Amino acid sequence: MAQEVLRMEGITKIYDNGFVANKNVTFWLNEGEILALVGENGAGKTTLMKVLFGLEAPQSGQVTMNGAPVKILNTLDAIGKGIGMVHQHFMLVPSLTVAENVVLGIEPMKNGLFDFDTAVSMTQEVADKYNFNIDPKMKVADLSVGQMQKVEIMKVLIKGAKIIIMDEPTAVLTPQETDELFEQLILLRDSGHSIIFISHKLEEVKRICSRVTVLRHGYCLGSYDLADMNESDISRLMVGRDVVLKIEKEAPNIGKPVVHIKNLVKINEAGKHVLDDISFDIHEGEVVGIAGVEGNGQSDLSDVLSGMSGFSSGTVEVNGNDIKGKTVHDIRGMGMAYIPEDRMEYGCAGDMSIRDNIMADRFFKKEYKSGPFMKKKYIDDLVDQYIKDFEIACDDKSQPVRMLSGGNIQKVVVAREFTSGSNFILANQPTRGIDVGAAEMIRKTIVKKSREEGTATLLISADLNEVLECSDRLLVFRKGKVVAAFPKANEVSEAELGEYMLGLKTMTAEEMEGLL
Amino acid sequence: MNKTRKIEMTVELVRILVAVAIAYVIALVTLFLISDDPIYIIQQFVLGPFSSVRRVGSIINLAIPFTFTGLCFCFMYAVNKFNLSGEGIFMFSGCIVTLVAINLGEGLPFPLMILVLLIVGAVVGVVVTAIPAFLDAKFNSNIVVVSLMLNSILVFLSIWVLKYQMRDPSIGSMGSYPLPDNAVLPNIFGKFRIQAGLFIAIIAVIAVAILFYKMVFGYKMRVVGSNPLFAKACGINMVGTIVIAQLIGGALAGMGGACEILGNYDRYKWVASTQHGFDGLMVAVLARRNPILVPVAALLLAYIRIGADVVNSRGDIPIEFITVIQGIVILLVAAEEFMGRFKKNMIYKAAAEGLDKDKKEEVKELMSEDGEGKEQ
Amino acid sequence: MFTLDWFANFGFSVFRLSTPLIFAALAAVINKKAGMLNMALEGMMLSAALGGVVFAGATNNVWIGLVGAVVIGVIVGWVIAFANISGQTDLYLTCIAVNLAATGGTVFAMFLLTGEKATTSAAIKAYTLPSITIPLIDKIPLIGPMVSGHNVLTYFSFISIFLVWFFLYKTRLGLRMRAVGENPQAASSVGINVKKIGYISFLIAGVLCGFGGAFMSMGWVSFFMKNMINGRGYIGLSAMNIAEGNPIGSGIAAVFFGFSDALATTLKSQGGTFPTEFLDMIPYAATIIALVVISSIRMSHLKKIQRGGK
Amino acid sequence: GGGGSEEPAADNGNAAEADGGEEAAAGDVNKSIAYIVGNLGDKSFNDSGETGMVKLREAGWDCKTIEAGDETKADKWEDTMLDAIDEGYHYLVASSTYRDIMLKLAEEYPENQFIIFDDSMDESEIPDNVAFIFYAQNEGSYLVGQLAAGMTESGVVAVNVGMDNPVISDFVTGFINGVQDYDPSVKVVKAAVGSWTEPAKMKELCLAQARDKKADVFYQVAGGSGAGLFEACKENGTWAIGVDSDQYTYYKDSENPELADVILTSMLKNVGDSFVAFFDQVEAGEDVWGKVNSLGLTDNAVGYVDNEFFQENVPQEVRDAMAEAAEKIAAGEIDVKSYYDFADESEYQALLDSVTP
Ligand SMILES: Nc1ncnc2c1ncn2[C@@H]1O[C@H](COP(=O)(O)OP(=O)(O)OP(=O)(O)O)[C@@H](O)[C@H]1O
Ligand SMILES: Nc1ncnc2c1ncn2[C@@H]1O[C@H](COP(=O)(O)OP(=O)(O)OP(=O)(O)O)[C@@H](O)[C@H]1O
Ligand SMILES: [Mg+2]
Ligand SMILES: [Mg+2]
Repeated sequence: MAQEVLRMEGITKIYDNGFVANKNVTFWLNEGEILALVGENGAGKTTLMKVLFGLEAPQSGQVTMNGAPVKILNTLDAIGKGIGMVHQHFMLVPSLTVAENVVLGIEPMKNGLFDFDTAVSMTQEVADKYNFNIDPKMKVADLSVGQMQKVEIMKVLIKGAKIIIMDEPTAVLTPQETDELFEQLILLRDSGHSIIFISHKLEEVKRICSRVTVLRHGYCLGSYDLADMNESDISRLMVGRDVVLKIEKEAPNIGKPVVHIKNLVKINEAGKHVLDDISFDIHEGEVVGIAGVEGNGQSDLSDVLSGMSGFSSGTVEVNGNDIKGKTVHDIRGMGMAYIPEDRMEYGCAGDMSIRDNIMADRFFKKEYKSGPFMKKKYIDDLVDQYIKDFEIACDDKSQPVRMLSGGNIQKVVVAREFTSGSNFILANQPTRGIDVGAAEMIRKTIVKKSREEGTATLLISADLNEVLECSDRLLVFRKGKVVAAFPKANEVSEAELGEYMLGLKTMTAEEMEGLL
Repeated sequence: MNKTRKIEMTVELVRILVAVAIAYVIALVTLFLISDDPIYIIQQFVLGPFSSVRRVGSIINLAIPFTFTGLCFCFMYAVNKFNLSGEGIFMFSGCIVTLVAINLGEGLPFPLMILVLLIVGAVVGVVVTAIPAFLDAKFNSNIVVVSLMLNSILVFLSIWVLKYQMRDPSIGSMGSYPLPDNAVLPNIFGKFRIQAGLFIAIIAVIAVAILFYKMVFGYKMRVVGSNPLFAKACGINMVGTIVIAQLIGGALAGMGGACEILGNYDRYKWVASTQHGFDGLMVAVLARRNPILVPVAALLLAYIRIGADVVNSRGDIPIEFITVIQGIVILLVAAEEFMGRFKKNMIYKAAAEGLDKDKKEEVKELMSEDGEGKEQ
Repeated sequence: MFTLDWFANFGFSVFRLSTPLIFAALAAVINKKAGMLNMALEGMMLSAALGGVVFAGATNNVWIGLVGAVVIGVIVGWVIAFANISGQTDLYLTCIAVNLAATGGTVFAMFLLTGEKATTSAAIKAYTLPSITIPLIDKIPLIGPMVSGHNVLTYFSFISIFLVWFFLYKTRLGLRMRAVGENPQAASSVGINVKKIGYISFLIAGVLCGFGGAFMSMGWVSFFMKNMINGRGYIGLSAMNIAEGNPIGSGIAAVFFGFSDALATTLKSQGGTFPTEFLDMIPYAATIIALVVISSIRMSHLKKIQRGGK
Repeated sequence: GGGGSEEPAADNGNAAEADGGEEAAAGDVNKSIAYIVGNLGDKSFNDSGETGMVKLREAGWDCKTIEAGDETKADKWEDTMLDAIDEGYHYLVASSTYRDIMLKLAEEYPENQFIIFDDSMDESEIPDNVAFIFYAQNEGSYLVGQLAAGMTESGVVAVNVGMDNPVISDFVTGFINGVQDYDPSVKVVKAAVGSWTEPAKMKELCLAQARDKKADVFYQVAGGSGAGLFEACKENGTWAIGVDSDQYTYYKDSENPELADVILTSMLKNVGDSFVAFFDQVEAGEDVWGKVNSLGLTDNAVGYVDNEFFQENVPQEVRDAMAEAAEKIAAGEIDVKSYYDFADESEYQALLDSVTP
């Protein structure tokens, strides 16, 4: 049996609001293994890792490393003990250079001053060693998301971590980039590093991990050898029931165009063409998927369509109305519903109740108010109904949204947008980082709405499996342009899609004729 | 969760009491060093405000301006804009209200006159707040800086108006012509000598509370303040909401200035800022930005101030000492972390108890579902 | 009237008026870079101004007075840091409470020490930090009399602009401070003690305010008077804000306010009956106008880029 | 003068006594005075009143000094005075600033008696339990105006005030009148610092006046800001004139005697002495109530300091001129212009304009 390098025994973590995120969790890691840590949203994975990395103090529990009990009081302790963590959300300082970000905390010094040149060469060294192609002198703000992820990993590697925690590192990567990352993880594993890998993509877990530890509702259900399990076994453990990973859908019943985009150009504040002459339509009853490496214009398209930002030239029409110069309010009035990319930032107000969050896009409508006052009773009943319909797990409708788990917050967002009565749904990363159970429900609803109610849907997602499963028509974005279009999404392979996303292949205008 | 909320509220209350107690202990220790009769001083500080009917009235009287500016800052906090113009407005609106009152003279009958003057005060507030609010919305100019600078400008502008537009040359000190009788808010409740502005303040609190929690605009404002990006994504008119909320806040500060002048003064004579704006900021924070709690916080602050006055007139301690004590009280009451450990431990204990209780059932339940999961 | 001499003299006045504003602006810069808006510069400088006079008077040494001012500035900075960082008190509230407490506290302390309640001008021996004549340069017409012969702190304030810049952009602590200011979670995730950096930024701000306060009571005039900072802290804060926290830009903005103040003083000194109140408004109005002009330039620049920027 | 640090101590002792023996104080109605003052420590007006209280205490009066705070605390002034009345103080003494409240309370408390100093009012309207004390600051200022005009070499003198208000304008009016009567060609620059606590700006202002207008004699009526004027004079080698109390002696006896070496003299406004004199009259049963007790040069309520430094530095002819003017004013031969005689502000403005260099 392999040498055990780390053991967390009986960890209980209670947050300041009284929420118990880890309940007497016991967890161990062997030398030279890649261990998967899985669980639904809010199961407590990140929390457990934060405890390990010294970011949160547990109420009880003991950590042992190489058989000796240790105390990890803060991140400095953790780093000193050879633990590194790649966080679920980027932990970068955008205005600093790559090198400065990478050496932050262990800055090289010369004559008592920060030595930038040495920092650059140190960074270059790590980049060369692990085959990361990145310029250390670039500003982090100018990097693509994939590159940022690499910087995060370099930050951990440069500190010589022996235990590496990776909290959903692949959520923003293309399949090719993921492959690249996995190669490096295997390299690291073989050179004696131990890796904790957190992911909601069970296929990945299956691919590179040898063992899996499952958390649910803060409890640890135990560790299992992956050799004996398939993906649905894992998801059953996580969710407590069988989960359908494939979505059955009938052929779309396509109607008239709802959204019409013609020669759309957007230039951002830095003067870059983030949307470069885009044209396509979205019709009634169909789901159009957009794939692409993050930062290639998908978010900008979603911003333009939702009215969150303006555009430089071209025409965009929603149900026949030009949206040039229109506000979000106007565009919503034309029939748009919008599931934003970052739910905590754009999708909800954390401190407000579920009820208040659901009302946010419609409170001004006649049926919800009498004079300048809100119709409390009417709204309460309605929200109760939505909570039931969308299976939102909560105490009651007046619970602040921030107290819900990630997946349930997303359900609140979805409940609002899907009941807004719109015939165009703009869904940007609707299931990012939420667990299979909730994701399944959301995907099914998207398809159901298009089939039963004839909604036009634009689905932007970094999860290729998702775009492939849900879309009828599929477009690929690269550098602000549409570089490929496929009539039937479920006939495309992930690998082929990846080639277009990375710019290895591009379709000509003729090839895409009639698909836009 | 409800258990947690209960703990939080209890701790909050205990904390305010402990904070005040600590400040008084500090005061006592200091007084032992510098005063001949520290016990007497402390007694005056703590009990003095209640020693006569008139002093109790003074607390309430002083709480009136605090309530207005406190409400003003509730609006600023609600939309997350640190528009500090409430400070300057209070003084300037008092000035303009006096100017209008003098010029209107005895023309209007009493209640109507007051109404007109309150509106004037509110309008002054709206116009003044509009400047930083607009510059912020339009040019993204830092609202804190603009409003602070504006406050300084308003001080000089008020002095100018006083000096050149309404100064009463027949009195030795700097002061405007006296307010006409029909513009004076009378004292009410006999010996309490509370000014009738109290009613206006009460109405303002109720109106603001309804606006915040029952009306569409209040809802809109809370969404915008709670998460502006979310509000934008929902199509809420951000700029409009933010600006209007500030204007309402400004109007309240303006009415506060009007009530203060009409209720407590015979003529306008401010030549320096009253600091009631900053007092209002403190009140809003102490009230946890909740308009319903504003009167309570205003009374607390007024109580401390009146205590200070009593000490000042009764004892041998210079009045400035109290500003230090007051600073300590405010910092302790507002410090989230003060007694935070105590609160957290209570929460942890409650949560851990809950955990122990349902542990067995829950684990059993979980395990039965995953019957086939084999632990290594 | 507008002779070479006049200009030299006016310029001299601008530098002197700018000195406390520069210190305040730089203190605000340090806090801003660590992610905090320090509205308590006023209280910090006021306390330091009294501290300097008291220490100098007690030890009969002006340099110990200067150290005393800095120490008091640092202590007040620490109080703010403690309340805000360790006590989690709202920063705006902390700063306002500290300003209020400093206004009364300085008078109270002065009363305990001297029995006076307005000024130390009679009760404590006055000391002034020396002025420096710069050899050679003082011979140059116009420039000489303008830049030579200033108080040592005036020179130091200008040097401080570069020291602060150097600190922020060339030292490890500066790098960490900027990282903390921009993304505290990121900084803490690599083992940087965010709280400690916050404390350090307030302590450095305390040092700078210490110099600013000392200049007021031991440079410009030679005694302490209640409320003697009179809004200079807020103007320093505005200077920082106009330059968005850039130390060099903040220094320039501070000098601009020094200039508008000198202009107002000159206009006042002409006598006559133009309402003084409007002259008193000049520095404040100039701040607002400068802020608006600069932000609108910034915005129209952005808009131009987005429109297609050909 | 230099006993600044002792005054409050004396106050302390007495205040504690008063609190201890409230009953006694109430019993001895006719001997208890409450002096309501904004803030002590201004080393001029307010403190001068306090010295009067100290003297009265020595004379057996029960005097209590209460600091009521500046104008922004005005909503609490009435309470402060009511507190004093409730505590049994019979006489209330307060300056023009408190006039309205004093008059109002005079009506409500006819048993008590109220003294409003530094102010005047139409005598027919003054209630029987109120007395006004009015100082002819214009007369004192007239004399130092003569001094300034006599001492200037450049032909420009300055009068710098803290903030403008009627009393201050009366100072300025008298000063200008004195300067012009001495030598009509001498010009006067008048400026307001904008604050009573801005010595730094005052210093800057004086330096600018010396630079741009060549002013070389500076008269300050600026409270705390005034010290900045003395510093500027020290730096520039120009002369200064103090106000309210003998500021030469005050600084000469202080820790910073060198600051005194620019102060030729001070225009005196003997508030404290006037209190003593007033209560002497009260004790003597003279008729002081219901009227304005105007105090000028003749009553020694205003004047200037004639000390060694003054004699050393001021030429005989100037001193003679001042003495002569004083006599003439006393004799009624010179009628010093007063701000209170102006019909409106514009007349004052015209006066200022006429002397601006
Ligand atoms: N700072 C916090 N304060 C209070 N509760 C928190 C905090 N952070 C997390 N929680 C709660 O703890 C639970 C577990 O969170 P955690 O981040 O560990 O989940 P996770 O397993 O990482 O979920 P995900 O798959 O979404 O990343 C969440 O449901 C949340 O309600
Ligand atoms: N201060 C807090 N108070 C209460 N709950 C919190 C707090 N901070 C975070 N949470 C909750 O903890 C959960 C876990 O936080 P985390 O940052 O790991 O996001 P997440 O749920 O993992 O999101 P994702 O869907 O991106 O995986 C969040 O869903 C959030 O609701
Ligand atoms: Mg997580
Ligand atoms: Mg997650």
